[in-house]
Amino acid sequence: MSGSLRDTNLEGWNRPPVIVPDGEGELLEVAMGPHHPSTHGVFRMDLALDGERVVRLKPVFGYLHRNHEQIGETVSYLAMMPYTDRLDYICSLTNNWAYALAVEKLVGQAVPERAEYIRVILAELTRIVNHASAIGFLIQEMGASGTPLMYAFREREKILDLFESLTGSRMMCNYMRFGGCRVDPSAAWLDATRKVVAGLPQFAHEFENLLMSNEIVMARCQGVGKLRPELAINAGVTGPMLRASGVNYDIRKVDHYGVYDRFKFRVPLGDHGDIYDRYMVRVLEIHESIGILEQALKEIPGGPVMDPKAKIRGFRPKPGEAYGRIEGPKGELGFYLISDGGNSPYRFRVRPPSLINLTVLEDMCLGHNVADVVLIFGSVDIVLGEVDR
Amino acid sequence: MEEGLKIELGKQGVFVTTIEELYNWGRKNSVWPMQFGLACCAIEMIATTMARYDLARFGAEVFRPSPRQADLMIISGTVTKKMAPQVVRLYNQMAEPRYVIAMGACAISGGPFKQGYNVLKGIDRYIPVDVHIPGCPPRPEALLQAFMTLQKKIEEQPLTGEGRPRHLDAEAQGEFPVPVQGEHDLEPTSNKLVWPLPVVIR
Amino acid sequence: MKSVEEIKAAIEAAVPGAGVEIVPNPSPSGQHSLRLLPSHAVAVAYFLRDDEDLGLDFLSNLTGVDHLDKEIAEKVKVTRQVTKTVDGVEQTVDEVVEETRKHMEPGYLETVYHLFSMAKKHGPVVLRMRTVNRTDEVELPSVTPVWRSAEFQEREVFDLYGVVFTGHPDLRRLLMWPEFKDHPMRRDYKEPDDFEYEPTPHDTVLARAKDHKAAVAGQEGTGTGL
Amino acid sequence: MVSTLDQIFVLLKHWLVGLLPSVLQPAAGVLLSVVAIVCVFPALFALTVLLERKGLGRMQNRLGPNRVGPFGILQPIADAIKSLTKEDIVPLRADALIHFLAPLVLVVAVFLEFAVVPMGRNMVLVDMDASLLFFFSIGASTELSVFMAGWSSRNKYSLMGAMRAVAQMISYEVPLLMSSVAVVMITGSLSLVKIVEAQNQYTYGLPHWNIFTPWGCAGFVMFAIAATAETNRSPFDLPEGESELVAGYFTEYSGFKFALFFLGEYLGMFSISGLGTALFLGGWSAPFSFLWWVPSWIWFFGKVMLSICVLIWVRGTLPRLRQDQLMNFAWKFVLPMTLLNLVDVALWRFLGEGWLRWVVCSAVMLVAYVAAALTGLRRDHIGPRSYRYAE
Repeated sequence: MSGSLRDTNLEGWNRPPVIVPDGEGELLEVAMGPHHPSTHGVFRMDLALDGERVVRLKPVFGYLHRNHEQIGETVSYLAMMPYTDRLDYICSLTNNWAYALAVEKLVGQAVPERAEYIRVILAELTRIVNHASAIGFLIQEMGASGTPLMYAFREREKILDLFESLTGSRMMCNYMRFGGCRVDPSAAWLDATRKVVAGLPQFAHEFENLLMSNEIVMARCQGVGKLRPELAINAGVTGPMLRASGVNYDIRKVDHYGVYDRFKFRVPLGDHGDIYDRYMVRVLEIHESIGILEQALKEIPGGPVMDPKAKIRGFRPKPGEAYGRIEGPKGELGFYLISDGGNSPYRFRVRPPSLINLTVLEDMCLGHNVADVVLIFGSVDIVLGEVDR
Repeated sequence: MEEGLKIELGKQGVFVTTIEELYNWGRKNSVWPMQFGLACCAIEMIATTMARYDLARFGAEVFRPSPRQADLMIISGTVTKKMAPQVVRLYNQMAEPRYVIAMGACAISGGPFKQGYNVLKGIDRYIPVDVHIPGCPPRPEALLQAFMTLQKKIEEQPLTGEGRPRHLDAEAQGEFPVPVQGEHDLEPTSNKLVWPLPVVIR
Repeated sequence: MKSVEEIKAAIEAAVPGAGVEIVPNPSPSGQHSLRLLPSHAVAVAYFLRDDEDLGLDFLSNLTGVDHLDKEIAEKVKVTRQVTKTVDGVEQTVDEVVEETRKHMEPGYLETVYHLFSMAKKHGPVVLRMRTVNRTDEVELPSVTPVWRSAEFQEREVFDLYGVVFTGHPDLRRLLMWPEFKDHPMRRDYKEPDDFEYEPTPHDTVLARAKDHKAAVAGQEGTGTGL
Repeated sequence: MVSTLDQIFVLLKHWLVGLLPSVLQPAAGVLLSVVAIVCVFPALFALTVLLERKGLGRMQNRLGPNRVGPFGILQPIADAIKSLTKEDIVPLRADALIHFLAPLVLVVAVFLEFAVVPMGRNMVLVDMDASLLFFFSIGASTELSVFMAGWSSRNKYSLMGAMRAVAQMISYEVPLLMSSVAVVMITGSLSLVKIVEAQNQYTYGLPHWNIFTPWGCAGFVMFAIAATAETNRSPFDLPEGESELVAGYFTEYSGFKFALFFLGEYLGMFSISGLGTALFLGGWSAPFSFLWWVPSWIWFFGKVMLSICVLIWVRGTLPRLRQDQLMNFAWKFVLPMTLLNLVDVALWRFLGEGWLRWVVCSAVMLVAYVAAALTGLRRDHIGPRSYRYAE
């Protein structure tokens, strides 16, 4: 565990380094975004370039600021659930879970065992979808004409079919409820899921091979965009990006939320904290997720999926507050709720992993090439809906 | 064009009509979208180009990142007030003939985020939209349907007279005013020429 | 993991005059919080991060909360001297009268911090801080030098709530455009009149549409309708 | 009969020219060849674009264009109609003249390259003694056009794309030349026609193509790498790297001018494939002596299309390199290897006929490449990694 803060005595140790440009010429100032092929949406970086080297980088946010927090304070608790789908629109089900968890903490609501298993299954499927498309996008950004992305989306479609047959929607599932899940999956659905999960290891190995044996991928990713563990912790970086820097912190293991303590799985850690480690950690996490899925699908108990005592109509929590968090595919996704006894929260706050992981973007990019900036940015794995909310 | 009219025109000059058909056929079958994603719908847009749905069948997989070379702008997602000037600017940068598909509820009207202070209530306030697709997000099939609708629309466009495409109309507006981000809101809040306030009689 | 009371004691031992106050949380989550004085907050933050036992090296969440000016009506028992005629004789008698008094409790902006420890794997420890009022004295010390993760979140709170963080290296608006003047997450923020036709308006939308109609009629007198 | 078929285009040309008065005949002959080139290669371009889109589609588990005409064959025509009629935008601040000239310079230069490429027996527009030199000197002007495009657009992405392109193309011009010089050393002529004829011999029915020698094989690989970089194809497509520079040097081009750039890029691929074919793959000669009866031009175009297919395949699979890696690769690997190739060729000639030169030359190349691969990877600390787990 390298979480020590050994150089904290130095003033400004956690600030971005200062890069002095060579020569005397003018710096080329480029606004990368908000419309740029590889900013994953409408993100903007104001770069100052010395030749191709990045001397200054200022991220500009807000191009997709959709006022989730304000809407959360005006609509009822339940009506906010579909909005959480649209936060991180690649993994809507983990967002559902995080929000449901926060509300359940706020009101002290228990969840039936079967519902917990279903949540785990759906969350791990979502994690696979997210990681696979993240890797696909990486190689797309390296200029491989989208072939790996096609293969990632091929698996994604299989999983989305499962989501659709269970929840009725491909992307915006709106599935979890306070105290359980909306519908009970049929045995046929579970069988279909088992079949899809049985095909996943082959796909994961395919992606692992792609990263492990391609010299160009290795040459471009290894040693680029390094992040020190001390800085990663101090900057609040979470998720695969943190673990690639070698910090063992997985909220599934730390908080034991849901029924994660019943499953055997390991947390892969990287030693270098560069782009390559971030992607390899994701690939290895896909393997672990498949393991969790196999266990969960084997052990899933019967019973109700909704706590019969759960209140649905006229849901008014007592005054108080709660912060609930889960290990989303991108990092720690938290919801902070203050209730004043009304039917909508007094304060609704999303702790977005994507935004906070971007804190260190400048530190990682300075001194590298423009081409590296695209990859480093991609390796943070963000979704703009969550960054700007 | 209907058959009888075609024969009638053929007596006067069959050449014009064939040019029109050939031209529209060319435009229709080579609509290159701009590589431009805004929000959730962008993921479905990507899914549409992927193996299962394959937009490439219509000759439209050439996603050009530069607006100069693109024919179609798919507004795939929520347009915020911070982003709206950039969207209009991108539209201005596109070369004629250009088309716009408003994909999803947000692009049409602000969708579920309509009540938000930073959400533009429909991109058709500033630029003309050719096809609207409802849905949140629309399925890839819906985007394909919209695409085919657009193709039909292009095919049926006469090159002269009323209803001719904007780029063949010398008086039509070519550049659309880019809204300015003011102290409280966008200024102006809509382009009156494109989006007149609806008059509803009750 | 120490309890909130123990943390309070530890802080007070380490930072004299810190003035920590426990804010109880009645909900089942039981996440009680500690209110810090802005003047000592940064010292406390350094202590919490670097302390051996606590080791709260991870600031997970930082957010603002807006509390409006509240009109508090309370019933007060007041003793008054009343002149009464008792048995034909005028006497001055003390009488207890119940009376509702109203006073304005000034609103304030609050920031909330959720701290965890990655090294010790415990948390959350919740901290809060208050500004003096909502209008002019809205300064709070920045914790960005202590935890880098506060950098963007403080900018966001500055943008949406208008809390000015002193000592922040680069305090600009995060989400809204730089020309924007308001703080939209404040509870008294009024949106610009951004009319949108709806076929079936109801509740607040209807009210807003009516406002809009009145405003437009006053300006132009044209028949733009609902 | 066989030789008639082989020479059908030559005979056709002579017949057509013979119809004219003798004063006009030389000029008409040249003009006819030019027209043929100007018609054939753009048609081939259309076919290749379709092949690329369908081929990439197949690699990616999808169908590719299939709605326009049977199997989508008319897709390029629709694209052409659209591109030619699309509005042409010249940015307000751009240098209008140079902005206009850049695509023209590219296309003209690329067409000129075809003048010296032998496309079949007796099928070459100009059979000059220094045709290889001519090819490279004309090829250098494509760099000029790219730079003109990037500079005149007044767009930052265009400028960066142009600077990348110039650096890359100049760097790879050197190994391209060096690997060709090896062939010149063996043949003793700069004329592409003579180079092809020298390879059109057979031993035991197998051809004397340069690629089937140790130095030729290595030289061909180096030539292929340099040629890919020279034509800005993936994995060396940095000047137009979509994910970084939007569209590189032609970001600001629309409509017809963009179509010209597109055309120029593909014609460049054809011409450089034609050169590679002539230098290493025996030009128009048949791969086996018993196939002598197949017309020579079929072999030439077959080989060119085969190399184009390989380029498409590479594009569909490989990600691109970074600028500094690209430069390192050119100057620290490709160039030394082509220089070594020259030494190897010299050895090959010096040792004369016999098995000894096969053994010696193969050993030299093998040792060099293995050593380079090992040291190169070790120096950069690049390789697969192992990962640890926390329970």
